[in-house]
Amino acid sequence: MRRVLAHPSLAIGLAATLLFAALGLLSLAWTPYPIEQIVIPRRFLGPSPEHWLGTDHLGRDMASLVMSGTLTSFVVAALAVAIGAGVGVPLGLAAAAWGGPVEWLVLRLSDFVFAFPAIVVAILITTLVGPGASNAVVAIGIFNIPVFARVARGGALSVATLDFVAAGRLAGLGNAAVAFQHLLPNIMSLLIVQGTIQLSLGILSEAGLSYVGLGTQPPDTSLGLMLRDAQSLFLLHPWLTLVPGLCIVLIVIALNIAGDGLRDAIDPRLRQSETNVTA
Amino acid sequence: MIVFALRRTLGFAATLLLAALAIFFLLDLLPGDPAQFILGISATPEKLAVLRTQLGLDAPAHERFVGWVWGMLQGDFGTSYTQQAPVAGLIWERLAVTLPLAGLAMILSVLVGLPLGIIAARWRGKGVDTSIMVLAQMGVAVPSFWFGMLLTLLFAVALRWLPPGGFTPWSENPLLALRGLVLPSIALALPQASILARVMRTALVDVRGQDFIRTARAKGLTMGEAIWRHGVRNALLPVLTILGLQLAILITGTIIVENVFYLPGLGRLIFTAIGERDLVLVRGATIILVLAVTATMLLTDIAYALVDPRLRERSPS
Amino acid sequence: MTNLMKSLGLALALAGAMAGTALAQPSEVRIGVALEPPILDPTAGAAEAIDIVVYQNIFEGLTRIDQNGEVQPGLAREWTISPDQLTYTFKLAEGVTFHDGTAFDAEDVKFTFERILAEDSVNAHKEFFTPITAMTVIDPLTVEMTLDHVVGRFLFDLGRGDAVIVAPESADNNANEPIGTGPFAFVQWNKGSRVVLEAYGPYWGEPVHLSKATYVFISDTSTMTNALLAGDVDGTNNFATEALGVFEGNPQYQILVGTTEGETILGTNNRKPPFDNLKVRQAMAHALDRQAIIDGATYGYGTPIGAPFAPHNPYYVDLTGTYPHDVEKAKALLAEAGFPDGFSATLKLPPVAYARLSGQIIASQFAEVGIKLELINMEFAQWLDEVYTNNDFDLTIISHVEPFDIGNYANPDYYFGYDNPQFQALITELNGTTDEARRKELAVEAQTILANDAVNGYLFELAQTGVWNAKLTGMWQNSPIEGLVLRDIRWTE
Amino acid sequence: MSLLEVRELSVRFGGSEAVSDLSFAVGRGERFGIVGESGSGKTLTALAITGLLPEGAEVFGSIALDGEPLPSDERQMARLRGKRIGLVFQEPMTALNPLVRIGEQIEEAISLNGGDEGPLDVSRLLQEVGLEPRHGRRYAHQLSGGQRQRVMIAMALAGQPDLLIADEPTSALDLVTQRKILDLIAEICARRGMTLLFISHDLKAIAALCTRVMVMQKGRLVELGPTERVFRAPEAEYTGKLVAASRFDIPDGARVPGPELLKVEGVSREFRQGGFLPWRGKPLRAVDEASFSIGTGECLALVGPSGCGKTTLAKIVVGLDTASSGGLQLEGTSYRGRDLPNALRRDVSLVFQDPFGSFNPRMTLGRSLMEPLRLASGLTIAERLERVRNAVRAVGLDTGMLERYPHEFSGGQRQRLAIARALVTRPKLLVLDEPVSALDVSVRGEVLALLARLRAEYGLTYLLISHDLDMVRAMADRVLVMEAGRIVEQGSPQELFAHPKHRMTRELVAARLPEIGASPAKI
Repeated sequence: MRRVLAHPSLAIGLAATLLFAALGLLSLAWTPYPIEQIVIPRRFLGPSPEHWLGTDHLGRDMASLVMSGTLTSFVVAALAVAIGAGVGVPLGLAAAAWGGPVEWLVLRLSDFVFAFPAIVVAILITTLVGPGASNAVVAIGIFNIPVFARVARGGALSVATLDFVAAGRLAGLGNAAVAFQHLLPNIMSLLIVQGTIQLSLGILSEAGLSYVGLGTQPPDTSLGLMLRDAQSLFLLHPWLTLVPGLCIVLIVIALNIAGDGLRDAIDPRLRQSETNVTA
Repeated sequence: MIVFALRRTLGFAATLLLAALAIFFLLDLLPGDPAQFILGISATPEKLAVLRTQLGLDAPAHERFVGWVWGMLQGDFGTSYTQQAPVAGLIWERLAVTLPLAGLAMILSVLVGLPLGIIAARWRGKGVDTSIMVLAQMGVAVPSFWFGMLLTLLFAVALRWLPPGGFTPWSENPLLALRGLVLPSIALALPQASILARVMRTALVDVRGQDFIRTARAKGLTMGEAIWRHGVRNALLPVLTILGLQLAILITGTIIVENVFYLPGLGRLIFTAIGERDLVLVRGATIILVLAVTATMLLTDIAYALVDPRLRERSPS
Repeated sequence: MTNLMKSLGLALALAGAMAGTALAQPSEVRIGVALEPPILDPTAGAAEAIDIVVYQNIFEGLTRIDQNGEVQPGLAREWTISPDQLTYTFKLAEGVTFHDGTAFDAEDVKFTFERILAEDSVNAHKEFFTPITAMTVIDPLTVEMTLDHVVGRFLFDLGRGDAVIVAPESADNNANEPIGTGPFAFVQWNKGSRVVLEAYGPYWGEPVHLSKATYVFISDTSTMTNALLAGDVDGTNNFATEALGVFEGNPQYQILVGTTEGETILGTNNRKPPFDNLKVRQAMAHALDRQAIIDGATYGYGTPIGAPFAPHNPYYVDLTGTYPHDVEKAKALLAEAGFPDGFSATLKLPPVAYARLSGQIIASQFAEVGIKLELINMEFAQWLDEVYTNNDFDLTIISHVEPFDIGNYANPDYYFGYDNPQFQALITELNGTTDEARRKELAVEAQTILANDAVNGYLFELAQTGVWNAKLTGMWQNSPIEGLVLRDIRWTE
Repeated sequence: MSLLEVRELSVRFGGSEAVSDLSFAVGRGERFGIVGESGSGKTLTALAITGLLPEGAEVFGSIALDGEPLPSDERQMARLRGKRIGLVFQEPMTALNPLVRIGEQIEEAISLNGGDEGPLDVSRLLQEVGLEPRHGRRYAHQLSGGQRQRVMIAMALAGQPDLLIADEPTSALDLVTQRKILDLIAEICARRGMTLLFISHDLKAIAALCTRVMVMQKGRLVELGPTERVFRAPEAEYTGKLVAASRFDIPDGARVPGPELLKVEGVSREFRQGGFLPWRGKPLRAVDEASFSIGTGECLALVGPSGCGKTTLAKIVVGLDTASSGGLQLEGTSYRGRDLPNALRRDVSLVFQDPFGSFNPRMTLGRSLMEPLRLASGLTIAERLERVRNAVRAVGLDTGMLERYPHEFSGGQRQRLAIARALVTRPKLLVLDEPVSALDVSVRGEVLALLARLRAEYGLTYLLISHDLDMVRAMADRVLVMEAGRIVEQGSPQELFAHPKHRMTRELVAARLPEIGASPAKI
């Protein structure tokens, strides 16, 4: 804990991120007003004591929407990172541990996924899996895989040349055991930092997908969806876009600052990770 | 160098083939078909059957795949179901918007991002450095369509300096076409410029600590001269990798900005074509996008090898 | 707070509009439309977006529908109908040429209808013209058609976009280079961006006021708002109701509120339990609060309907009182039907704003009576496949924009699957008579049956909310037929 | 009048003092040495003199060159540094700009500083440091460590400096190259009459090269005086310890080797040079038909310059790599490398050179030491724990260390733990790859003594890989000399050192620096 406080940017970033996350989690238990409650007569109200952040185009309470929207945005981004890491990291480790044709294939696969337009994948999943947050999670998740694969491979390659890996092989460990017992623990800090970056990108991608109508679908809500719904009312009720827009910006900044702080706190040498993420 | 280029081109071809296979068979999974879309509410089973044979939808999948790939090699991408026009022509019209847009955004982000990164590195830790870095944080955090909206409101609606959107073809009036791309490319360039500034700054700050900089100073150069003569070129290596990636992201990522500024780009073409289940158009457009992106990555790798002699002989990763 | 914002909007618009008009020459107009047509041949596609650009602008039919939905003479200046109402003889206009200079005569009319009735024809409404059994060219300016049974609305159907007259020389590539006889000729189509038309000099009818018309395709509402404010676009026929506020009370713009043929309904799958049970459908009808849906989904624009019939149609009867909004009665009916604590169902929604918004409102209204709805938003092609073709749905929301489409309820295979022989007999009789009084009587009876049977949840008639530059006039207020007729549009200053 | 005068020099890094009030003077033409272990502040002193201290360092005290204090303005200091002082650093691998050809980098040094005394050009400089003009067109990664160090010297000489500062110029090179570089520096300083400031932790190099020496410990001056006197009769107790540690005591008579344990027959290892296209370029033979055998209890040394294939051969013996042709036999079972069966892997273990890389930083030492016991499948957990504790005690460390992490220990302690890990499976053959070359001089003696004790106690057989002949003479019963993959000569250390037959052996013996404290043989 002492180390965390030693790095101001990590402290601020982490605090802000946790605040937003807590706000989101709270929405599961309690929100000032039920989210689905549509009361047309009380729509477009400005911020007031009853409605801290006013009401939207269907009369729903903005504060409650922001809380549950933050939760959905976080959950979508987090699950997408989980998919990215869950599939990407083993691929990256395999590429580093086995090398040769395995490495070649992993690289070609990540080139391919990277080149594929995100929107096409998102639409494909919408029609196959059905629209909604789950679609956004899978679409963004798929795009995290090559990122994590490359970061894991880059990190693992630099560790693979060290003697304790050879010692492991001497003790009869196979490629897989070497990868998980020796390579993975030593690139964890690299992955955690990359995780925060992909988390913030995930929130932005969810907003983008919702904007073109592929992300979260009503009656659930997400920050991206709120932004999209309010977009056409920009001139009449700019307040409706400012609230979700600012929330997204603040969360992403908080996550990025936490990511930078984490990087400096864990391992100053990792600062290159920003560059070798694309080794 | 030739072996290096050969290896990478082989990888490039493999990725393309993988892409063609995936695109074709994934898209085939989509429920609904163009015939239904064309006939819409008035579709009846007989009319659907007639239209399907006309469009050649009922041939077996592998046959259509081979036909498609063979056609592509000869430059014939087939005819669009819903628009009954050659796909190649449609794509070319849209590329004439997406590529210049991505290119302009790239140039903007380099012209803005790199100098800011160098300035921030030059006065490391000072006020200007922190403010640039905060700006960069903001730049990355703002959703592009929201930023696009703000730009349009300010420059197009209020100040009337630039058109709010739409695109007059190059052939008709290149100046107007260019004016139409200014706001969208700014919206696209903002996040990329921010990333570039951060990467440039980090690369330059790291290069200060390298041994060959100390050797250069030992030779009689001041720190500034050593960085300028030796540091910058080495710092460009990581920047070059990011540039290649960003161009790739830009090419595939214009769909949202195209929507905000109603530009007839390739992204929107794919989006509407999928909605209309015009799969032959979607396939053609997607493979072109994949081609553009993998070509960019190939060029970046080769450029990287040209700059860094270490990569030329050793078998590249 | 909001009025401050409104004045900001106003200020921006003022600044925008003043500079805007100075640029546009008085005889040109730029019209913003949401959907880009897939092709420009109205006889080979059903999409409304095609007719918006070409109907009565590039192409013309034998008859012409005016802004009140009445049949007017088109290329056929006058016609005589045989006493048994089976033979129609049309006298054609003289000196008419297609835009590529080729002459127009009876042969073209014969060719057009043979093309519609051909084996491989992809005409969207081929079934309206199947009754034609013979087409005879009497002389270059007269053509005779004989039907195998009396068709009450035959002259109206000839005025549709599907029946416009095409020439054999140019028919095949009308999809991308439309050649018609209309007052406007096709110039160019920049896919994904715009279509440009210009006045056709040697037009046979009264000359039009505009020299050039450009359709600009803008799907996003906020972008359309900006385009209007910046003067990049002079007007749009149907603007999203939620953003109308920006232009209300703004002297630079005028808002044309009219009606359309779009009956918006809560489509119910009558084949599937529990919706096959009349009591359940009645309970749902009582649960619906039409005015709240209109206020929420279309911001108050649109008229409630009690049956699937357009209010501006002379045969319309107001049946909204059949099942008034009554939560307690709805619960009681549900209990009687054997669902004391309600049931759950899916509501599949196509990608249109009014459907998505009213879907949410209806879901919350149904929740009050114990019906739990799961909203499933889907793409149009997917909606067509699952709901329209395979009938794999519980409830859906769609607007039937085709004129006089009450006949769909007589087709048992139609997606909501209503099979009432008594109603079917009534419709066949209606289609078979041309006598106005009798048709009105039958139409009223048809509407009452559908209202009482609560086949679907009848919500509201889609309003048409056009936003135009204040200095433009001649735009149609209502849209009784799919299309955006440019004929009368002109600048006042 | 002294060329360089340093008075009360202190260097502080945010609070902690790395160098504290150091005063010394270096006369013109003199060869002045600074000796001390890592962390003694010797490098910082050199950087302070040339104004190249890293950012964040505070400097106190005064430094004068030819009587004038060093200029405070960065540009003037840079020009003075380039013209008057030549600098050679320790790490040749990263000291050159990887993207620019060598010739251009030297050309830059010339254009900056040379030019006033006659035509100085790149090829003449290259020749002076023993390289050919064609090297000028190469890039840094295309040269060996020794060649890069020669390029550094050429660059330092471009401005005809009065003072050459060499900071550990040879510690990253193998013995033979090390000796050549030291000879080159001595010869150039003599020919050009340049003053030399030589910094090293290797007392023998200092003794061979310098006339006066300053001993530093933790940033303080411990002793200063003529090299011969300081090393023969050191006044400071710390200097005495250093002198003792750098001399290896020669063991009593060689033991009689037991029955044959390992047999290596005609082992070769080829590496395909061609990139993607196999037929391009002939394969490189790293090991060429090596054959020898080791008796139980024997300590056999494999000696040769870096790149002669000794490490590759060692990897094949322990089963980390596989021979392209030929085979090996361990206790009668034959194998070709990686196919060494697990049952036999228990009998062979390896101790690595770099103590800092041999332990997984994320694992406790206990777990790292338990890892090899995977091979001894029969043991219960308790037995394994006992084995690990015994091994740690055997290397003279306390078992409390098992719960802690590698970064909490010094180089010497880690190397002892590495040896403990190698012992834990009770191997018969222990392969030691440069076991002490990465350690500080003072610690080397202890580790070698430990290895000797373990061999006597447990009757272990050692295969020792090294380029340091003095260490080999102290440890090995028999020596094999390798060059370019082939074994060129073998025999007992005493025989080989007395009269080496093969050219390579002669070169190795000649490269040995004279013992310190004995007669001061200057080179």
